[in-house]
Amino acid sequence: MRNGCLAMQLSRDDLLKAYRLMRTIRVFEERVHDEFEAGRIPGFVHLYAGQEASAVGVCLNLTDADFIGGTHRGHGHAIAKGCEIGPMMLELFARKDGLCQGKGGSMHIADFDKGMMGANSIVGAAVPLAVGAALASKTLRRGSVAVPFCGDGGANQGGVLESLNLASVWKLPVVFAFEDNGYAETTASSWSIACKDIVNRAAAFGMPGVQVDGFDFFAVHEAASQAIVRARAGEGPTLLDIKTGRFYGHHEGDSQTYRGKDEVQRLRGDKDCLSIFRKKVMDAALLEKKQLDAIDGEVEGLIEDSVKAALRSPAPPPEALHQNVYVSY
Amino acid sequence: MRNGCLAMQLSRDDLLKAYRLMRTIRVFEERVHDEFEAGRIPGFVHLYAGQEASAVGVCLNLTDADFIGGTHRGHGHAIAKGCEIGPMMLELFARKDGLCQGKGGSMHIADFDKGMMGANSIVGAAVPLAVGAALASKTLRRGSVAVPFCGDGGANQGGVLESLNLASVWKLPVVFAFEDNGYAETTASSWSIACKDIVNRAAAFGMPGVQVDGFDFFAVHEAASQAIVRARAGEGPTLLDIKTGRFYGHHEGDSQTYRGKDEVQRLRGDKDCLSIFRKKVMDAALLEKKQLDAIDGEVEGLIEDSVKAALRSPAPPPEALHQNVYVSY
Amino acid sequence: MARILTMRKALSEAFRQVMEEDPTVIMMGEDIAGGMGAPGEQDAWGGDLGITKGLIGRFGPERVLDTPISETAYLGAAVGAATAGLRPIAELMFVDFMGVCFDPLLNQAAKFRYMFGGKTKTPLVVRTQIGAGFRAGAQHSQCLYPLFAHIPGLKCVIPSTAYDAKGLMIASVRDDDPVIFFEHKVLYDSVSDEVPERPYSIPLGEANIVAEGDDVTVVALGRMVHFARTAARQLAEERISCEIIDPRTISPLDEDTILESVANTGRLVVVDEAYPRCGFAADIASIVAEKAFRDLKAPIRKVTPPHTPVPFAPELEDAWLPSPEKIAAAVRESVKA
Amino acid sequence: MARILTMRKALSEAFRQVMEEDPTVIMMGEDIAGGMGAPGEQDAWGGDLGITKGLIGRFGPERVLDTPISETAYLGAAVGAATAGLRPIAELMFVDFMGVCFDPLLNQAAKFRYMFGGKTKTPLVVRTQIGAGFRAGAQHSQCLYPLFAHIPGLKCVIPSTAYDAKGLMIASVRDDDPVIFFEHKVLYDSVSDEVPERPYSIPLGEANIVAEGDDVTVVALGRMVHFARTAARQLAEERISCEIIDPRTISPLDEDTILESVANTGRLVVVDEAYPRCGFAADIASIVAEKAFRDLKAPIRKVTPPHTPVPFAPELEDAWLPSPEKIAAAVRESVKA
Ligand SMILES: Cc1ncc(C[n+]2csc(CCOP(=O)(O)OP(=O)(O)O)c2C)c(N)n1
Ligand SMILES: Cc1ncc(C[n+]2csc(CCOP(=O)(O)OP(=O)(O)O)c2C)c(N)n1
Ligand SMILES: [Mg+2]
Ligand SMILES: [Mg+2]
Repeated sequence: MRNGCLAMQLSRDDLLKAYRLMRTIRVFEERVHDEFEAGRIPGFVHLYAGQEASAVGVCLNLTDADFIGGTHRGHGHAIAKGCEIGPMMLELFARKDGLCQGKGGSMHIADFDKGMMGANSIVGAAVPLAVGAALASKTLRRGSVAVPFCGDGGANQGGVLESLNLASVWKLPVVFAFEDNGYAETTASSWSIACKDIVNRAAAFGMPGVQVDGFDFFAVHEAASQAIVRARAGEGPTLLDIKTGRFYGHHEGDSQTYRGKDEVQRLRGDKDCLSIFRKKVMDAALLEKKQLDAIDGEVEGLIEDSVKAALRSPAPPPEALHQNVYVSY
Repeated sequence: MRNGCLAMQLSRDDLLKAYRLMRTIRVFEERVHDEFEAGRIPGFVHLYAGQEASAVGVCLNLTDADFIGGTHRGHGHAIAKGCEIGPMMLELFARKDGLCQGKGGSMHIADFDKGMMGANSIVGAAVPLAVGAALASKTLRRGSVAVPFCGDGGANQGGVLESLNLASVWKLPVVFAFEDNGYAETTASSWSIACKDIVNRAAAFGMPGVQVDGFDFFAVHEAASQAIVRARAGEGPTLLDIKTGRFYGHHEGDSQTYRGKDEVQRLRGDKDCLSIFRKKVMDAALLEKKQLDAIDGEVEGLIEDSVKAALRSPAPPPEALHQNVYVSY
Repeated sequence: MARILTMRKALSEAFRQVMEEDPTVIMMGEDIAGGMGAPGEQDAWGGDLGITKGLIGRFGPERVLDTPISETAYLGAAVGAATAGLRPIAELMFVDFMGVCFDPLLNQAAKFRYMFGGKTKTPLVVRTQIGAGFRAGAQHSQCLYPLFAHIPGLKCVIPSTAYDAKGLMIASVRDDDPVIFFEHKVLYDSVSDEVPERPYSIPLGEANIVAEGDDVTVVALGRMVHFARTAARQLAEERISCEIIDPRTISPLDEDTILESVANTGRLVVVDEAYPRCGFAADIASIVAEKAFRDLKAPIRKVTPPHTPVPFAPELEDAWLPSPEKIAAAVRESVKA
Repeated sequence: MARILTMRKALSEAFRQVMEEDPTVIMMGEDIAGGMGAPGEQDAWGGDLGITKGLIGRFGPERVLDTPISETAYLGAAVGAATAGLRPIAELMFVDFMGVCFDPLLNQAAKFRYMFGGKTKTPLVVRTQIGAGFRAGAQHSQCLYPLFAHIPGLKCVIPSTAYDAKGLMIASVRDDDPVIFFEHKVLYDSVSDEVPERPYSIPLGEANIVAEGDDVTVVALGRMVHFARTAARQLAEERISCEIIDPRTISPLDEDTILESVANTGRLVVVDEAYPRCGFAADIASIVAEKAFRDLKAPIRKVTPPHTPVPFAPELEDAWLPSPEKIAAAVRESVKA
């Protein structure tokens, strides 16, 4: 498993940006947890808290011209890729001005202008979609890359496995970011993945595979950076096996009895990517505590405002029911 | 690549049986080729000639209680698994007394009493079906195994890749027999399989993989035998990567311009599994030429008779149109 | 004394009873027990809505099999196992996921018996959740049963009551054909009625006359049966009497009961939650327009969602669904016409 | 002078022209060129029936992409590419293979525009072979377009002539929605008619009145249009005049043309090669039974195959299919009723 060598080519601005994004995801998710419990968010909700270093470590290497494909656990991917918090929160609250006009919801947040191809509630479905975005990039010589995110459970889905092969055969600029958070719903990845680790599948599809500590932003960032450079250079796809863990249940409402005693507590204690990040950058004197604390405060305010706005905003109008099913008619 | 160590535990009867089956497939296919050209066989036909050592090498290890799943190129699998030639030929000719009453045809020959779960014209579809037969065997403690056959093209199908994982997770008595004949239609397997060989996929799904020379009956038989013993012992699935080649086009009517100059001629010359078998058993003085020749003669007669019967036989009656779509009603 | 169960409980009881009566019945699906390989509790979920909870404890992991997320592989395996001596009940968590695994049903299970000249049977039940109402969005709220009913060789069952759910499930498991069993997610806990304790079966292909009436025949399925009853109560006050027919199975379909009712009422309203085009409402309407045309006194009315995906926002999802009000309006139009 | 082309040639010409006019149009599919990685000829097949032959030579391997047998991956990639600036034409060799790859169409392409609040368009064409007649058996002879027409968000095109095939293909490629384009395998070479050389497009959602007539409206698609014309010629001798309508696209559907015709004739026969239950014939029948009921003078007749898989034996396959004789019989019954 690859550990992150600290800092590398990252500027202080980058570090601040990374921390802000990770903190934004964390606070967003914790607030969504509360709002869901309070009955103010409808539908199915899957929280990304705990996995922030994965989405941010990958996406900090990308621009708006690059694409990512998300999963049902998609808030983190969306935020890391630059989707705006306000419209995202409005979307979760099913409001007219939500990022998808209230017609998508938590599992279907998309923003193509930011290269976010959508959270997706069909496990594995975003993987071939992102392969297609990479194909478009190659055909149109855009120099951009595509990163499909996929869980450990999704790693057993046929369309995902096919996509690994296809991206290799077509030599596309894709980085497959598998997030192994230990579970697919209640099912342990050690049980459902018949080989030892997802990384062991890379060779079967003719590409390099790299396993990384997904709690360490620097580890993820470095591995992703190398894979993305390789992809941009036209050298084909890479598989990342990012070992991570979720702080909440599979979805909101999950009693999580399948998890080990203290498992979540230990995760939150020892494996909090935010604490790990803070410690690393402060120990290395790259950032100061007060800079980090200031971000924490700003993020709290941002999320608070977004919820307030959501509570005030109108539902979609009745005519939205019939709009946008086809381009015309 | 594993080569066959001659003979092993095979009795002379076994050797005669193996030769008879391989020769039967060969003559069957050559005759079907002619009958198709003459316009007497309707539909799509894919010939197995050239690959006989694969089906027979595997199936000689099986009994009627074991299952196989076939492909669109399924005549060889069916014959090797013990389906009767007469009803098979009737089926190809679309006759009432065909193995499937004339309602299946070349791509859908099945005989569940013989453990032949059907040729299948959906690439890869038989693989999960056979996994299910293995599950039934395990659940009912029958001690039987299941062998899905699948081409190199089928090895890129999602359902096939999923099945490898599932069989491992459930630790089922399955032997995955991949027949890499170099092409999926016109597409070279060296292009479509992004890793070097199909055998390199075994590790990705937590099972042993063995590559064998598919022109050598003994190589196939030995590898299959070991895998089947392992499966029967409850030790889980194995992947076989059988390197072989077809003597005819993808389907009848294929101009085969994508193949190398003399490629087929060289195959027929150097890689004819029947010649190789004859040479081996005669060199080792296990069988005599006249025994082999006698079989050749008998097989010719058998095939000739089956065609004559087919030409005389009636088509299915009109009422068959409505029969057997549901068990009742 | 009446034994009132929810549809959830009725189904759980059916599963227990069919597994007790026949050792070849097995179950499979994602997290139908839960906790495989995990450090904590086994049988942690019993399916994502808890419907199969307790079965693994009773019947063991050889008969209650959790699966990886590999629907093609395990549904295909269920089909294969059905031809090899088992009677699998396979769960597809949401019908919306058929997109990743239709082939084992479309081209395999559905066609085996016919294509192989009667050589095999495929006693398989695939059970799956359908329906809108949970604000689950476009990919978790569909009905899609018309896609299965279109395929010859598949039987399609859609229960509307706890009593029917149990009896139809038992019949489906005992049936020698592949049956797709559609469970409306809203009904699991919202519906309860009298359910006998003993195992009983309801024949596939027999409609239920939910309410007798003379003015209009209303055909509805699943959750829509309840909406139709609400509408009928309202209409009764307006002296319009509805005969409500729940076909319960749409393939095979009990045409006779529908045609006889229309012969009496002369009017037909079909209510359905599936998309309208090439859907169930169209199917019933076309059968009546062909076979009972002379009985009809008014245009056939269909009450379905608009031809759009299911929207997420509660206000839109509610507007998308048929409602008792829309049904009542259609009935009134039919009576006036 | 009339330029007569087969449907095969008309489609090939359409592909060349759309790829010339728009550099973002790409093609993908299994062996659509052929010979990838093989020692012999490249572009060895040009698709399994040769329809796409020559394109890779003209447009290069970056715009004409052969694929491994991985329909989910490459159709999913086509959908993704469509949201990212390309206009892919993806071939699914036979519609029967939808079972392994329905999700990218069912839950992705069809729903994006709606579910994302209009945020993206998905200009994609999936072309696929349909139909019986080749003795190809149960898994290679289906129509299945009702399954796609049932899904809101997908457009469905089924041409019956060479002229229509070219114009509808060009329109489909230029369209900003996902279009499924169904090509009847029997028609490629059996149909030829006048086709202008210039690129032209036929709007999706406009029916074609194939023949005008007063006694009965006959609605038919694809190969069935030709059967209907044969029947109509026979019926003309019996002084029964048929108006034959070919909707050409079933989603969107030109209801008005059908309803106007029925308003004139008062009689409807729908002919379809797809399975009957929840099928296209049912769909049209139900629309007319709802919206033109008062115009109808006789029961609606449907002429479809029986609800069974497609049998292999030629005698059975021919009996399975609708035929001019069956159509004529249905029309006679309609006129007599
Ligand atoms: C095709 C499909 N199968 C099953 C599901 C139900 N489901 C939703 S999330 C999930 C688990 C996914 O696990 P994983 O890929 O590890 O992602 P994680 O939830 O851990 O982020 C399942 C089974 C689905 N949505 N789509
Ligand atoms: C799902 C599916 N995709 C595509 C096809 C069309 N097709 C039939 S055979 C074939 C090639 C199969 O190649 P391989 O698996 O190597 O088997 P071989 O023909 O070499 O025996 C293709 C693409 C099909 N029948 N089913
Ligand atoms: Mg996971
Ligand atoms: Mg091959």
